[in-house]
Amino acid sequence: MDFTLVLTQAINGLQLGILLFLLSAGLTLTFGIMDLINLAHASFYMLGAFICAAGTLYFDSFFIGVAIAIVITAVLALAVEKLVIAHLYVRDHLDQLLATFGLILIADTGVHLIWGPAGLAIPLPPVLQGQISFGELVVPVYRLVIIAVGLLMAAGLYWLVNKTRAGMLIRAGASNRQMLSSLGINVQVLFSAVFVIGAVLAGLGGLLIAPITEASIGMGNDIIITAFVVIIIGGIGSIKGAFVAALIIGFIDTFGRAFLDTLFAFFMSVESAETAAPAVSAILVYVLMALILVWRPQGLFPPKLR
Amino acid sequence: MNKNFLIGAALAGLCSTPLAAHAADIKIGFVTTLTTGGAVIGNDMRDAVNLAVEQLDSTMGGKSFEVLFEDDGFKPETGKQVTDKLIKEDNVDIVAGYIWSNVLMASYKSVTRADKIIISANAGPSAIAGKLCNENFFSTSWQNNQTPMAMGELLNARGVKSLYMMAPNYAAGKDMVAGIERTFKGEFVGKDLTKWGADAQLDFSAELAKAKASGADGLAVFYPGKAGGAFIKQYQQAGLNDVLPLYSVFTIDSISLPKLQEGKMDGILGSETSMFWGPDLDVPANKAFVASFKEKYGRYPSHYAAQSFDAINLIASAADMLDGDFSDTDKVRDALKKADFDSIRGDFTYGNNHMPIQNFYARKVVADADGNWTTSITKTVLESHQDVFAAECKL
Amino acid sequence: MRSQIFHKFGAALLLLTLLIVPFVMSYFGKTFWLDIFTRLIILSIAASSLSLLLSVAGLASFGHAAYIGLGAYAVGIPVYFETYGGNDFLAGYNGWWHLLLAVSVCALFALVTGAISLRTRGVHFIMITMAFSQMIFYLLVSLEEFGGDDGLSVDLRSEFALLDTVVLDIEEPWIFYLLCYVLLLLVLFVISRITHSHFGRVLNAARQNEQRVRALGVNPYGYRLFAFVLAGVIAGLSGVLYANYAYFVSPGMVEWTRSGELMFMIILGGVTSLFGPLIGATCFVLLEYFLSRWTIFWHLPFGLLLLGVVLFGRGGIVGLLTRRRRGELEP
Amino acid sequence: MSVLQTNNLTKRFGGVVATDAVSLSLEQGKVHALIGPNGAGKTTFIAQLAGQLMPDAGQILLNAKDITKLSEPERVRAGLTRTFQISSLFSDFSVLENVAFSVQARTGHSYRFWSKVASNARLNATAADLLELLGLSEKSQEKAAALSHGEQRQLEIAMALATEPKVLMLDEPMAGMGSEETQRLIELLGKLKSETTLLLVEHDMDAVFALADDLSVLVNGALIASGPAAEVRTHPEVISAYLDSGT
Repeated sequence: MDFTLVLTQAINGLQLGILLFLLSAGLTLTFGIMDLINLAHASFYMLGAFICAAGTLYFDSFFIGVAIAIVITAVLALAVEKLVIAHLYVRDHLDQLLATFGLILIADTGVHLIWGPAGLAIPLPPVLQGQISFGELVVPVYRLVIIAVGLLMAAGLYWLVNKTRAGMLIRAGASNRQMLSSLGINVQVLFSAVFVIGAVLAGLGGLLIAPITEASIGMGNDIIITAFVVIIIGGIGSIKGAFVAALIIGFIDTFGRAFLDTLFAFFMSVESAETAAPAVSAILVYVLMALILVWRPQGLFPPKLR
Repeated sequence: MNKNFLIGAALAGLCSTPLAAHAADIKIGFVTTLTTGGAVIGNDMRDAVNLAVEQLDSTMGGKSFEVLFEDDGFKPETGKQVTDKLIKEDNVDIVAGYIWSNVLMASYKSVTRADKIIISANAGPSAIAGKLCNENFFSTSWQNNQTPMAMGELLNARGVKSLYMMAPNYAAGKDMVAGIERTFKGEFVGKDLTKWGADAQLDFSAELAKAKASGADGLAVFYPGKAGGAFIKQYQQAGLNDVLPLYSVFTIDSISLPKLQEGKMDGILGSETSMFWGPDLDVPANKAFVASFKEKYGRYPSHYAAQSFDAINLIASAADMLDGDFSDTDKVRDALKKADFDSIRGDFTYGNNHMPIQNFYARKVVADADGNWTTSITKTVLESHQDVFAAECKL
Repeated sequence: MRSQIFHKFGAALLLLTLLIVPFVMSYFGKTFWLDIFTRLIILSIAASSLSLLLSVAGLASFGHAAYIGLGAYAVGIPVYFETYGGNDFLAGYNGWWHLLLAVSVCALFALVTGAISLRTRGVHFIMITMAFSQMIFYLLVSLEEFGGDDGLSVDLRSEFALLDTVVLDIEEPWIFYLLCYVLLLLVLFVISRITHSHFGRVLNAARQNEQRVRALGVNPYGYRLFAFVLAGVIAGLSGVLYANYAYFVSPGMVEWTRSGELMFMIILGGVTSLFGPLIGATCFVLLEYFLSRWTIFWHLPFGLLLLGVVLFGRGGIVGLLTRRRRGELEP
Repeated sequence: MSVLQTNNLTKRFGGVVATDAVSLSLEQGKVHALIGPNGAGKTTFIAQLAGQLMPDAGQILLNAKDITKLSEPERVRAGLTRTFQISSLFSDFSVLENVAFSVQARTGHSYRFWSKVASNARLNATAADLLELLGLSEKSQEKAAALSHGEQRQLEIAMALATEPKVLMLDEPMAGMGSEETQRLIELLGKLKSETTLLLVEHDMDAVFALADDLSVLVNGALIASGPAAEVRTHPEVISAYLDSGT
């Protein structure tokens, strides 16, 4: 097997992992702290992409588009939190699933009404186009940008959660919810803040991938389930777990797609290998989750109890 | 009490309104995708149908007609449900439309079982052209394999010796791959079938990396709808346009080109594709169609639009022959089989399986006189071509 | 007591309506209503089977659509082989054969995945059941011979031979409807008996307080597993009916959103009532029908409704009705 | 004769030793009280006996049979039942159903799918007897959640008794009860000991001294004294470590 190819795929896997992490970080926090299953997280991923695309096309600048998208996503997230989500914290998981699925339908149709069904493409500024070569290895600059931004966000979150007072509260909340109110913390404000941070990270993920795949209706709905798999594998409420699991899933998915058919071709016909491989690589992620749940029901890095 | 009464009244209202509106003599059902990303195609088809209705002044064979649009939601099951509804509730005379092979496969029996005619304005799966062919099925498009077979010939003509192929993992995708394999004489160095459907794969980085590493002379792809745009961007971003020339079928069309132009994807200028039709095809009916479409909607029609436009005109030709009487399906079938109308592709005939026997052309992506990107026909690749599955059809 | 009588009366009225309306509508030439109601009944069977897990046992299985898919393919594959040749062992139009296949495959799948899933709790259970149904989804996608992604047409409906001579002609839509209707009654009856049996009480108790059930000497695992298998088998039955109804099977039947829809039906109807899933499925199907006729953007009002039901309509429709009754009885 | 016996039972949570090599023996037909300050590890100890927690080391014997490896339900079926410090009921069930289910749990498997359990006369009659015994007859049709705190404590015991335990472990049964209710419960438990051996964890010293035949004192996870109640209460270490500060 070609080493350069493996390396290229590793970078692709890393990029997918980073993206999954941006989506999962907010999901795992809202889940861990507020005990909220939020499918509508997918909608912020989509909205981030669409708002960024609209901003980019209007102002003819990707960077302005990004700035606008982050601000508007945050405002929208705050509004949704106040209007809907805040009423769901005390409900059981089923109610949350249904209500946030309703939000997805509303967001998808809303986007269709505003921007039409076609989706929006985001033109990249020349700085971010082009490739960098490391010897044999040629990598599009923009993919490196995604990876860099994602790592930066991961580092930022690490700092926020582990080195600040707010982070202390977040960690406390993730392992023991009652403790927060007994500490006299304004739980409402903390919840809103966590929700908005999570939504903005998801939006950031969406707008980062959009220049590659375009912003399209329901783009988050496909990846949100994978993001849930990530937080289950990583351990609900754990940023570190989400990061590790996102990278694992990113690599498994990418390498599965890239090399599984070659692997299968050793012991079945090329024809069957070509059709079986995509299905099997899609299943791999779920098999991994099932195995981990059986082996460690709390995931790889559950937040420490008490 | 009051509340219940209101709900009852509201339900009754919902029941009756749509029914009261149907007063035309001839009803045509048109199933396409109006929601999800696939709606890009569906809207183009609907626009073309509406243009045809307008040009016919809602009359065919001396009778008034109307077209009832239904949304398949990009799902075979939904497509089947709305087809059933058109047949059983709206009592349409003919059903047309169908972008996706899988939606068509799920739905066509609902129509043929009721002994009505179904006209595909796009999908052309191999099964329905061959083994499962049905006398009540007609197509105004092509059999899935034909366009890629033309592509295979084009690749031979361009001297491509080794080829990498990518297509989505569904019926049409596999048909496309099979089509190229039938005619391409060089070597296949790799092939990827990617995930398709509601959660289709849109990040092709892994596959493009493989394609590049394969050292092929050319890359042949099939990515209809929104996946096409995504694919082209990544192709360009990966800097492949200098290394690995792109040959595409149903990927670059009038729907994706404006967006690609907006996104400054100039790497695709000059890339080639194969098709039974092109906006600049020199046929009077086509010139008129493209001009009126551009005038009404301010953009080039896609082949989806052209096929839908043809579908309505095909039906109109049958209505003219039968004085608008669609009650006898045998007569309707015979009339349709003549294909006696001014098609946007020029004259063509129907084979035994009711698939058109027609020419296929090579098209190149160029900028037109106004600077808008479009495609231009460069050569005829296949002449009066009949699909290979016609031999398997027992009609 | 009075509200219980009201409940029974309402249920009887609903069942009667379901029996009469499609025939009245067909009589007036609206034969499509028979289709709508057939679908509604089949989905009610599936939702009822899920409610045995969700409402009685408190197990939020998010992969219930997998069983509908398996049941449907248990019809699709034998019919395909019979029509186009191939595997002689599986091939056949015999409905009893389809049922046997569906029941055994669903029971086996439920037994294996249930044994694993039931080791987990809460959201982990939700996710692992979803994971297993995703595996079935991708498995069906990879079955290229049976159409892969595109699914498989079912050319002829199953043949149900009663005795030696009489064959139930379910190609006839109204006979098929009556078959589905009778099966729904049967399923509701069975679920009702089970809910109120010794077995059902264990499930119910374990939902309320698992710790105490164990402290009283009962390990709920086996009971839950049995319920899981039973619910899977009933959902498989609905899958057999669905394939016959649609003349079509596809992996799309197993998508996670379909499992979500089943849950929605139960919650919309009300989790505390035996007839909740039936009411929920009825509303769901009719809403989908009327809203989608009204606008292609029907997901917007539908989504708002979902939000509304969850935020304001606790206890679903049954909850709304009985609450109002109670209000009238106790001024 | 010893009914329930532990040998060097040990449980650690990280660095903290919650149960420190406890060896305890319960005599047939006696009330054995286990006392100790808050956080001494009483509930952890009970949880290990009941099988909710698995000990890191040591042995549990019930009627000389090793039950250390048995699961919680298996231990109950072997005759070792517990009650909970915070009432653990089925809140949607009626009071009668709570007890009837507990009877059902004892009377073999419940893979019976058809007959209506609510109209099973045998279960209901046994349950009604137990409610009578605990003075809850009048409340039998109420939802368990609607009972007062004291009534819930009584229901808690009725449910445990329904399993017909050989050894009954009561985790602070009197907690939060009024003095009248406490008095009645003391009487009841006194009557029970002819059939059932009791392990009583309790803070109410009056109740302990009224009932206990034997007494063990747990401090920081370790047993500092164990023996006949009269002897242990005069044990100097116990007085200094616990009884002094406790009362």
